[in-house]
Amino acid sequence: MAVAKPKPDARQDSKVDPDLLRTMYRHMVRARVLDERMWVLNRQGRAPFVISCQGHEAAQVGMAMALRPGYDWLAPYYRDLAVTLVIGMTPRDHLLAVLARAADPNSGARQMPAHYGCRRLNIITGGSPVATQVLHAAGAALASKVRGEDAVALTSLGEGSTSEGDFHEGLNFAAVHRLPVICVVENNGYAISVPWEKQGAIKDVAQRAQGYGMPGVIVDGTDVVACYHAAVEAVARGRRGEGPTLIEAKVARLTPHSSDDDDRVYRSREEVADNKAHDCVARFRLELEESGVLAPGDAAEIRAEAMREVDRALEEAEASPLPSPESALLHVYAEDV
Amino acid sequence: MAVAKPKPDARQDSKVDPDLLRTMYRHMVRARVLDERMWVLNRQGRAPFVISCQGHEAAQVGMAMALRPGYDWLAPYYRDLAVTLVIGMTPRDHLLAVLARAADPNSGARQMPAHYGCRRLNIITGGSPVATQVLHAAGAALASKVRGEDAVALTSLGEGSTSEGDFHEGLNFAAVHRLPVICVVENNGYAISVPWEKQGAIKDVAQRAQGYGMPGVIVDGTDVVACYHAAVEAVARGRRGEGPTLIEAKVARLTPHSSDDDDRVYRSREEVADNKAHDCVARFRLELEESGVLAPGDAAEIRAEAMREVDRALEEAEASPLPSPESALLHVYAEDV
Amino acid sequence: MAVKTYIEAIRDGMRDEMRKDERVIVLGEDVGVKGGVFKATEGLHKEFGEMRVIDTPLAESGIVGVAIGAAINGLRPIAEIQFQDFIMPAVDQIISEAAKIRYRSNNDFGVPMVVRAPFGGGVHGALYHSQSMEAMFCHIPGLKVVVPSTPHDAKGLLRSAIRDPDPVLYFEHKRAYRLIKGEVPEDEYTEPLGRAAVRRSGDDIAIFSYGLMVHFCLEAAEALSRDGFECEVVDLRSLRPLDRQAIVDAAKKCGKVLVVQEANLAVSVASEVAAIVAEECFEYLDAPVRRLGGPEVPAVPFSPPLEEFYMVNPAKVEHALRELAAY
Amino acid sequence: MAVKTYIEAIRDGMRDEMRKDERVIVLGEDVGVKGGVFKATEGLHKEFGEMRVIDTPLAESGIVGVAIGAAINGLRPIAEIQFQDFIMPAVDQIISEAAKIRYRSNNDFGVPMVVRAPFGGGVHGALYHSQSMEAMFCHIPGLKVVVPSTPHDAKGLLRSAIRDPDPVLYFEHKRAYRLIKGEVPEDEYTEPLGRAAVRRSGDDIAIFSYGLMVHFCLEAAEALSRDGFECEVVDLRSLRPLDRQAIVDAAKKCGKVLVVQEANLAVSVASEVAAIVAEECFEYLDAPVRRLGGPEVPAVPFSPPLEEFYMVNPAKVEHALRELAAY
Ligand SMILES: Cc1ncc(C[n+]2csc(CCOP(=O)(O)OP(=O)(O)O)c2C)c(N)n1
Ligand SMILES: Cc1ncc(C[n+]2csc(CCOP(=O)(O)OP(=O)(O)O)c2C)c(N)n1
Ligand SMILES: [Mg+2]
Ligand SMILES: [Mg+2]
Repeated sequence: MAVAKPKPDARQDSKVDPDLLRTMYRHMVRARVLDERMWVLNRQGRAPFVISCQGHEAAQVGMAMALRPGYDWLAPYYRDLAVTLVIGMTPRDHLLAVLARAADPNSGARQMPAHYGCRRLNIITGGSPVATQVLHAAGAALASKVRGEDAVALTSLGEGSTSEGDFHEGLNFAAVHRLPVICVVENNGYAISVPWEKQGAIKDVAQRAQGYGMPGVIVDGTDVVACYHAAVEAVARGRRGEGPTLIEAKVARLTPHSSDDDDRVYRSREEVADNKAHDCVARFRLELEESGVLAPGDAAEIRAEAMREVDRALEEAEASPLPSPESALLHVYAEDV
Repeated sequence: MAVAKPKPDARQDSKVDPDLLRTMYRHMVRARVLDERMWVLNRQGRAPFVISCQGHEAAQVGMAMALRPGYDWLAPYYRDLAVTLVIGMTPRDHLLAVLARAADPNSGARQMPAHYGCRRLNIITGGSPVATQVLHAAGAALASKVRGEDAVALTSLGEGSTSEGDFHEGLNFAAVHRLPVICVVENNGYAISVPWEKQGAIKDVAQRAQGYGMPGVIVDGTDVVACYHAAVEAVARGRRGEGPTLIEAKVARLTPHSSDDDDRVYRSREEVADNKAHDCVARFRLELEESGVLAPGDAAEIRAEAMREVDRALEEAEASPLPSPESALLHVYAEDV
Repeated sequence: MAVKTYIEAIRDGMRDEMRKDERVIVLGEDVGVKGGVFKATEGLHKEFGEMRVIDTPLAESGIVGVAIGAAINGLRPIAEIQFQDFIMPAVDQIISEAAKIRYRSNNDFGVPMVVRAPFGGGVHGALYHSQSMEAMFCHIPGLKVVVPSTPHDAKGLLRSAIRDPDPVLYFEHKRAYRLIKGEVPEDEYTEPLGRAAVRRSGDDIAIFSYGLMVHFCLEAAEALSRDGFECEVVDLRSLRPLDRQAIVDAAKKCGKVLVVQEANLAVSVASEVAAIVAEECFEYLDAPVRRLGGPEVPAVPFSPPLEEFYMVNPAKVEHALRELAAY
Repeated sequence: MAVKTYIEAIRDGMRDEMRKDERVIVLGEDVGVKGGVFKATEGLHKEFGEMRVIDTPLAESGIVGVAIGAAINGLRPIAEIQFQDFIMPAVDQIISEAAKIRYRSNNDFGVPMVVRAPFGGGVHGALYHSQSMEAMFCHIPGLKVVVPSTPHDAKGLLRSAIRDPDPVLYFEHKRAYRLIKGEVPEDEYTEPLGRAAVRRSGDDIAIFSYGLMVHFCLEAAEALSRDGFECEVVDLRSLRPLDRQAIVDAAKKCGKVLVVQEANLAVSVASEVAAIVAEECFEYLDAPVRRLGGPEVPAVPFSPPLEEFYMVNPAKVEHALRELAAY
């Protein structure tokens, strides 16, 4: 159960098909472009609230691509924009939420943006209380197991949220019942303003796995391929009925906690600049261009394509109506129609 | 932070004064005799509820004797009869509770027996919900630290109760703030009927310590001297400001869960017999007689003395009045007098 | 018809539904080999195996949270909380999650889950094995709360709860488990959620109650009947939603109202019933709406004189009725 | 007198008490360097240091449980729950522990702790940053629940809460933080727990409310005053215990009663107020007791048309008052 450090040769020994690499890059760029657009809308006063995946894209895309969309289950958290895009949600879906339109598939604009959910894609609706979803993932995995299916359930949360009792109860239950749960901790070092040192007296979140008897894997969350490999292994383990895995992805939060936060009071500009210098999207682009997976101009075209998609999505979202006031009364119970 | 196995030479390298050994034995016998008497009262229909420390005495006496009564803090659980006796409560105190008399110092007979509490001795009142007391111990330790005192807080619970979120939140808080908390898990292998394998996918409860960044120590909970040494070390660590320690004491539950439980449906008679064969009180008596710490006849006299004390205590408790009905309305708030 | 105890009816209800629908599972502390501390799940582990009757770790938020996830992924979990007193660690999963999942997902997801828990005092259970904590859940939109008072309803309401597409809290009075017996049909009947039942009719005083207290109310009503006062006894059964119509009808018919519950009164089910009557029956009332419940202390104390003082009993109900009758 | 905002008064109250009594500490998520997500604790970390202003791990049961232990060992903790919506994981520590510790120990122990939490909607906070969850705590003997509506009361009631020997839940309306301003005395005044305050006197309709809603009620009362209807506006302030006398006096004086709250009505504070009036003012009432609150849906939805539909506002209060006046 020792914490598995990422193999230095991870990149070499992993023959990843160039098309797959390009797809990964496309997903990361798409998420980044969409996320950036949401901030623009916020600054323009057209979106009251934005919370960002910027800096987490590599981890999110790598993990999500190890899953079978619509078959495996997800209980993500508010930063997982890129996860939802990989699984099949669209920029339009999320811009509908950001603009609080009735057609928002996550919640019909009942929840704040970034509270993801989509029955069709087995993305379990999330609320705001952190860590509760870890138990929902365990329950979903239990149901699959009871039916004899080999679907896995991936849940994610921030490192700060591992301090909650539900994290403990969820991983413990999953371990005792050897459930196919993959718990991804996206460790960006902060819970709003509270640094990791004030959340746990351990160096790595992955160490928490040892209290539950499951592997605790640490990956460089800015390395999409490493994240992908870690998830593929955890998913395979789950499908084989060997139980859950905790994966800690070390990432950087490139923005303040949310559009309501000002991080200047609690972290230095140097730190923020340093994070930006290690931006996972830029890093992956460089790697792909060096290795020739991306030809000159490809990256620019991929970004332009994402821009066009987001532009279209925004137009559609803006043209879409707000919910009617009385609809606030619907769907408290199944019989309310 | 590897789990520290008890040193085989633990007994040798620990020069324990014979008087101290005799005191330990006296405490164990006193608790056992009192506990047995409570079961008699229950069978006679004079005590509606009994929950037992039988099989846990060595762990409880060893741990409690490492503390400074009235200075250090305790947040014990319902099995800790022997702990409370070592710290300064009396058989009379507990028989008043068992017989639901107004003079019960734990709760004025408002709670079931075995819900310990005594302000004078810094034994924090306990309710029935398990594991909540771990947080109270952390809070008490925090207060001592804020005032610059070197008092420690010892809390105990069963292995099953480590599945609760409050266990996680309590140890994590204590570790982050390097609080002088000693958390003793009395692992008797069962949570009522549920065996340890269904509580955790790990061999030893002590492993949970690794998720918090604190030492996780395993001791033979039927070896009072080993428990004493483990606690002395943890207490010293706490007083030095080096933070909390988790101690797992492997014990045997010699009775059913409580007087309401029938354990025949979930554990074999062989297992029960085997546990009785390794009774910690009998074992310690043998050791002390072999090593000459107890002379022939001493043990019998110690038991007789305990019997006399319990007889007296029972007479006094029975002579003591029940609470008046209207007193049920008192002490909801401080101003109710 | 077979005569069953209240707890037998609950056990039968679970067994029947588990035989009929393999999506139904039971999970909780000691529900497996031991069959539960009250034996409510006795025999289920043997018949359905440990895949469907699951001894969980000792963690209530975990039990309910896992049940929610399992329900979302197609099962029909029955989560047992060993004592209602110990539901508190699960309140976040019940109120923040289960109750809000349909609403927050705009009807995309639902949580067909039942949470069973024994409540109530009079069993020497003291502060933490005697509470009646239904009130806080009855405030929460998205939850349904049911409390049966007879073996017939225990089975019929449990069937409906298990088949309901939304989360239902099903609270069982632990003192009724073996005390209350009654006829239970063999057939696959159900009792609807959301409907009260008139247990006795009269037109002098309307009594609203639920759980074990219904039986105390009937006893007291008989005593008054001997003096010619006829009470209507309405068993609320469903505490969320309340059967507003049944409450208003009985209150208007009688003009005098007594609400009886075991729990303390402040901000409780009795408060809501009294408020409904005050709002909707103003012109029909001949006396102030009267509430009878436990005292405003944290819970039922252990020592017999204290417990007796705390508990509502038939004599206290009768006393309250006579005061109302004399008004 | 200095004019302060509601949140400034709260911050000043904490700072003053911390200067006066070194047993007072503050703990919670982001309360330290950041000064809280609403800045309620801004400056405290700098002035009192991290021993007394503690950024805790992200764990609400932990925050409250640690505060209980610290209070038992001589401190006077102020625990901040970042949003009242997130108090749910701490319900077991609040209800099973804090509320019962004095009673269960027969007065041997007490828990002098304050739990502060921002509540209320109208801030685009959606389901989990808008709730008004006071009702469930107001049912619980052993707890005190306070909701200030003015800067003056915010400081005076907070002082009393910090000095109180028992656990006090102190709920702050987050929309009032910067919206509501008022004069706050420089001296060390306190406001008593358990007492309502009459904000406007009249004898046609008695309005009972608390928190931000009190201001909406006053606005609506002015509108009716122009037509010659004078409303008495009673700010409940203390939701547990309720000021029974103040409620009965105003209800008897006016004969018509409207209870206004932001939360949904079922089994709520408004239910209890209505029940008290129905019990004690029967012969004085000229109309049914009326309640106005949020709809029976799980929480405040996000999209502006939905949020607006959900929220109580002065116009809705005025409409309810005119109906009552016309009765
Ligand atoms: C139970 C609960 N408590 C508090 C909050 C408020 N809150 C929202 S996000 C957050 C910090 C989460 O930090 P982390 O888990 O590290 O995730 P990150 O945002 O850094 O990705 C807090 C305290 C909440 N949403 N739920
Ligand atoms: C929160 C909570 N849930 C359930 C219970 C019921 N209960 C009382 S003791 C117990 C088992 C505890 O087992 P363990 O922690 O191993 O302690 P042991 O009794 O074996 O010493 C249970 C489930 C409780 N008291 N509190
Ligand atoms: Mg983080
Ligand atoms: Mg045990």
